[in-house]
Amino acid sequence: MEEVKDKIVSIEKPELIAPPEWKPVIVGILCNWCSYAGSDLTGTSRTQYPPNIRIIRVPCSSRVDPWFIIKALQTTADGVLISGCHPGDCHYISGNYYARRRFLVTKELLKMVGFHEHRVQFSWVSAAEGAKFAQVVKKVTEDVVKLGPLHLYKKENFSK
Amino acid sequence: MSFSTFVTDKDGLQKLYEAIISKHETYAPVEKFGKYDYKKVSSLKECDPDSPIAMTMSVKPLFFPRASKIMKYEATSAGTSIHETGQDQLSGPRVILGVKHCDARGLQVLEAVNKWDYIDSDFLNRRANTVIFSKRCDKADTQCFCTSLDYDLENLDALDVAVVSGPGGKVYLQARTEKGENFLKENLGKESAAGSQQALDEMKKQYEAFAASFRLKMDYKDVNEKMSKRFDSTAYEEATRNCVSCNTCAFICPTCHCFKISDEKIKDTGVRYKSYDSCNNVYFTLEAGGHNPRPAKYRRWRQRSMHKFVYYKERFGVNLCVGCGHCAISCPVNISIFEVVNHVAAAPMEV
Amino acid sequence: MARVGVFVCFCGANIADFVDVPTVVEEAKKIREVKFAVDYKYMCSDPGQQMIRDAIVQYRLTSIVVAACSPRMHEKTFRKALSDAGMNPYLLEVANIREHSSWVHQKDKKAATDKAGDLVRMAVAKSIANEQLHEISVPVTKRALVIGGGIAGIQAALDIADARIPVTLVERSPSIGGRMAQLDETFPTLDCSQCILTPKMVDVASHPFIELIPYSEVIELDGYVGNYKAKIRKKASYVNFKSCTGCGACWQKCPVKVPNEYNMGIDTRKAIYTPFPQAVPNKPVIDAKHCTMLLKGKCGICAKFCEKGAIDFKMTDEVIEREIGAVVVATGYDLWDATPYEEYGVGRYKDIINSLEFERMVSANGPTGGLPVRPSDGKVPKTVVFIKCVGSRDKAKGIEFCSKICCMYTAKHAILLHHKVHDSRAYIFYMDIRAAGKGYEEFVNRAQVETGAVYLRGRVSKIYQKGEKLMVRGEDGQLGQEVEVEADLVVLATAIIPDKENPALARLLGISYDKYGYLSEAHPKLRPVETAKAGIFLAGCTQAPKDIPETVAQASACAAKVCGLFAGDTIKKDPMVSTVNKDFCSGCQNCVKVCPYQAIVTEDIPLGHGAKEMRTVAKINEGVCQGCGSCVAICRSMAINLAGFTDPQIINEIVAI
Amino acid sequence: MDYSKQIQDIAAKLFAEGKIDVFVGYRMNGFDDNQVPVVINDPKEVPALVFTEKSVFNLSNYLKADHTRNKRVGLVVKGCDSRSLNLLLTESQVKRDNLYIIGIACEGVVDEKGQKMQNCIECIVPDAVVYDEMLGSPRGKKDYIVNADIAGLAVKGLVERREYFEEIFDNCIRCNACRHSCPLCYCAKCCIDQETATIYNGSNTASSAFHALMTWSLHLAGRCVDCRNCEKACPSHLPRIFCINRTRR
Repeated sequence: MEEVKDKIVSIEKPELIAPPEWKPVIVGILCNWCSYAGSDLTGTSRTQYPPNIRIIRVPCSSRVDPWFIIKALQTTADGVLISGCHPGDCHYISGNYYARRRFLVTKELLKMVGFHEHRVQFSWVSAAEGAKFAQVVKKVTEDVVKLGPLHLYKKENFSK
Repeated sequence: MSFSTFVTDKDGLQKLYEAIISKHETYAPVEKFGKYDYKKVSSLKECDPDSPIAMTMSVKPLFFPRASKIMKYEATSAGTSIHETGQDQLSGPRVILGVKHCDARGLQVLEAVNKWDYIDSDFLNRRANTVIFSKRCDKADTQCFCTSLDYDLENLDALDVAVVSGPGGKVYLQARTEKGENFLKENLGKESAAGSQQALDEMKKQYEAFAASFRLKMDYKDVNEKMSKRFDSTAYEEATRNCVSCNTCAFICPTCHCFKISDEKIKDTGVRYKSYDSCNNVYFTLEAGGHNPRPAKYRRWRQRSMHKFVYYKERFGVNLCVGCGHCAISCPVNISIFEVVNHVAAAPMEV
Repeated sequence: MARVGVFVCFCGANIADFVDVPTVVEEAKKIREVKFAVDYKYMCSDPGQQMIRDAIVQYRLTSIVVAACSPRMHEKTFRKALSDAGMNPYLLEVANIREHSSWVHQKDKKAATDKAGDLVRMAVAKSIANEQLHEISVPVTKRALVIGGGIAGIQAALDIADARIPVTLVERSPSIGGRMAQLDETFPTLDCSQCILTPKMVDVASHPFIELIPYSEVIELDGYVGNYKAKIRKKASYVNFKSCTGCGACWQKCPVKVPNEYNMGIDTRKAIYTPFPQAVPNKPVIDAKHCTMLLKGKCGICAKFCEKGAIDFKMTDEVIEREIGAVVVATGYDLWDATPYEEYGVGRYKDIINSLEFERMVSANGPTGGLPVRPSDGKVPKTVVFIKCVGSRDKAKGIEFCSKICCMYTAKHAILLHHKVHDSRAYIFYMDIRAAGKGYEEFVNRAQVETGAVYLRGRVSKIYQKGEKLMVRGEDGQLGQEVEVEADLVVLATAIIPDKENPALARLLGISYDKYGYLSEAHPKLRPVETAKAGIFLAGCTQAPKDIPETVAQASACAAKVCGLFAGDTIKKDPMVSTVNKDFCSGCQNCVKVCPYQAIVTEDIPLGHGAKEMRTVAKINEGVCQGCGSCVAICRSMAINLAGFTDPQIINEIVAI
Repeated sequence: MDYSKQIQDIAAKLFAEGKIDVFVGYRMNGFDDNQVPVVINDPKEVPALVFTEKSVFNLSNYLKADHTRNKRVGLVVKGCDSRSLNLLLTESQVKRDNLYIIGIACEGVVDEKGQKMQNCIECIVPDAVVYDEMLGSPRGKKDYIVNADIAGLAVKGLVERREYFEEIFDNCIRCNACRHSCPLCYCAKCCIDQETATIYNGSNTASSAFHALMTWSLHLAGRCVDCRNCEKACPSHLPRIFCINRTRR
């Protein structure tokens, strides 16, 4: 048995350089009624975007518990994108307002403990904004590529 | 069998420590956020082997880590394969400086349970390959009561080398085990001389002065006997009413050894961990059916006190509590197990 | 252990051209829980669905993953296939490898294939945590409650009742009829308001499926769609309606005079009164605030003259309960109090009146017998100034919105004035003329041409008294100069605002309202009749300013919605709703605060098994819950979970990537 | 600031009148000049009660325990304690009718070394807000001062901050003392102890510490009252674990 030495190796430290074969993993959590429909529209209109995002469907952006974000960063993700309906357009009346407040807090906290703000991004994409969704994904992917891989605790333990 | 005693001075001790650190894998108390924890060191400057007992964490995690990987596995449709967790980084030959006597005793006490039905070879290996340098305290801390317990602190053989300060800046090094004797002989430089009868006398004097400095003293036999007869005493409830069940006492205790097993899995790969648990946690005894035999705080305290002072003694012949006082120091509301057991022992018998 | 079946679709060339489907299948087969994986050209086709059904039986699968198009497209199709095979349909997960992979990564087949593999792996991980869910069916009480007996409430009640559904119509005042009953003639056809309204009022009273409860208020509404329980307080009328014949002897003899609300306080009524001659029901009530018998214990004249002995001074308020399935809210509007317009001298000068007062004066059954008069001296005015947008479209003074109907009724007033006082002239100060509607523009033109009404585009800056006359100083925007009109009477087209009790009513019903007090519809375009709370609908000016045709249309729409809701014996509901684990609930009630549907209430449960002491925990009404998950994320104790999107499901997805 | 006598009198009176079942206050710890909380249900113990500037621990923490639930409790609250008590009241954890609150117009408490606590220097509302009886003269609201530690962190770069918190997570032993001593952590079963969370974070690794402390801070965001019970309880003396609590005050 070895003692657990989970040391955070942070990419926010400039000396770490991404290995050439590295591809970022971005977790996208989208609300069912606007952003997920928007991402479907992106597909239907064949707008191309980088293939690094993995999309998770939730009914409303207010369903997103901040610890999903923490969990994702801690386990599999290099970046997280949360997207919901535009403020005022929530299918569930006011869900995205709660979500917006919650994300502000989460983002501030993550920034405080030393994560780059581009690691976790939020956007509002409506069901009609297929092209916007592609742009958002492109931007998030580019931002995360610039930041490089996020080695947080788990990855070295679990790599095969 | 008697072992050698050497005499040197503070400079000599410093040089010895430096020599050890340069030659051997060495662990010593390192200060972080005002608290000393045992970490691997590469120079004497990083650490302080004379760290005050109240500010020093137990050495136990070097033998029984707070979290250790038991195994790593991969589960696919082809079956589950178990992987080695790699080299045990704590099992190699190493030296630990600045261990307190009580702390070392804790390791010795824990040997019993680790040798019991399941033999924890990791723990025993780590013990066998470690040379412990222990400095005898010059003065007791407010919460110390190591001299009141069932072991001979003066001639404790749980450690390998005892470091005792003498008058006039003298420092005595006394081997307490064969391992210590050999180690000292190998590593001691010319600045040390073999100790004489005078050295032993002075060490005795130091011990007497030390033993006289205790605030807390109790009659161990009496307490042990009375506690075993006062299981149903209401005194537990009275003494622990202000406990906040924060679990700190168990996590910093040098002899607590309860643990939990947990799996963490990503994709197909999982790791199984063994990590500390605490009997003060409400969920410690929660059974799968929903029944909890120890839902109330005083019951958990009773379990803790009885385990430390009665059960372990009954089973293995040694008292589990070593009287280090760490729990009382770290406790946010300063509950001392000393006070609790004495309160219970002093309580009238239940009819 | 879970046994998952994975079915990967080619979608013809749609997926297969850009994703290497066999590789995805091979990857899926490596997952421990996957016991069966296969690809097919069109999974949604009959043979494709048959493959799923067969595999469920053959491999004893416990959950199914279909990797195909978006779940928004075919989730229902595959769920059906599952239930056809005897499996719970909610054990299905769809991996969206078409919209999210093959169509958007057409240039990089390897990346698209990798991504499709990951999406399948995520879906498998999620499906392992899927639970069997069962459609919630909620029984329906087939009775509708209509709140408000104006034209909206009347229309809705009649339409619902005509479908042979019982209706309870609750009206606050002693008679139904509402604002429309106060109007003289209606634009743009100038047909008599009373003439078209009273037959409907009589219909309501005589309809076998309508229970009319006048002079009463809804004080409590519990429950959820299909299963509401309403408490209605019948205010004490002190008149036994059963024995009263409506002869009128009582109010003729009553000595107490009270300003008459129906005539906007221009004349008086008695303390025992029927609001207006055509009132339905045509039974008097005693106004307890003014009756000397009730106040001082002396008088009782009405009782003496009532041949039927219907007067009962000991009557008290009565609370009745009705079990209902749906609610139509039609509480109507009120006129905004123009007092903030100090420069107009509102309140100082008697000869400034509002449109409803004018409406009452020109009304044939009005206090002046149909002739407009000056309140100060009773003379018939020759020059009347109408000022539009008093309060409306004026952010600083009153209200930002347009009251919508003022342009039209002011034109109507100009015509009516001309009809009643032939030598009069109307001056109308306006900001814009908004006459969008069938025959509306023509109507405004008619007012201008036929009556010679002078339309002045501009705001009035000041009104002051000069002798008997009121001097109205304003701006003629078209000439670009100041004008002053010497007026006998000034009529203000004040903004219309929702009933002042709307916010209280909204809180009572658990629906939302805007800053003005208008009740909010569920969607401004696509669900203008529904509220966010299922089973509660809006009709008329309670939602926004409307004219009569629009109000009637919305009321009929409400009726259609209610009939639709009551078409079956039960209402089927998606089972993806929140549930509370009471053991973990700490009772902080944050969920109660965030729930947009008021679906969460609290209940007291024993502290422990058999304990006498109680603690409070949250309780979710699954009939009301719409499954947004706000409560799940706010719950610090993680005591709430949303079926179909539980924490384990989502975390499984995250760590499976 | 010494209200020992007054508090003893009030407690004795409350017991005598039968208004309370339990009294929560402070007593000397018996070996040096520091104090520990004491839970009294016997009027005989009343003379042991003290209150001075050494009365540090936030007593509202005891209201979440079983032995005070549904009982009539008398307790002493300072400004910060009062704030947490208010939260417990608004979040329906305690019933106001069950409490007899002795409010203190707090002049600030000192740590073991006798130095004024940092949170007392920065305290905006040092007086108790909700109380049945007030001791001392209220001093009213003070001006907001930006917390020195947070201000210090804010000027640091991202990398420095990251390294700083890495050290905190690495030194955390996951005893959860911070959580248990926090008066606002009253959940029936904490979310980080639940199966859903423990599947991935049951071990005492730094990774778990990251998860636990981050979740904790998110759950206390906007609620933390700056009593620093957590800091006092931490056996590793992790400084400023409360810091991450203070996001969006």
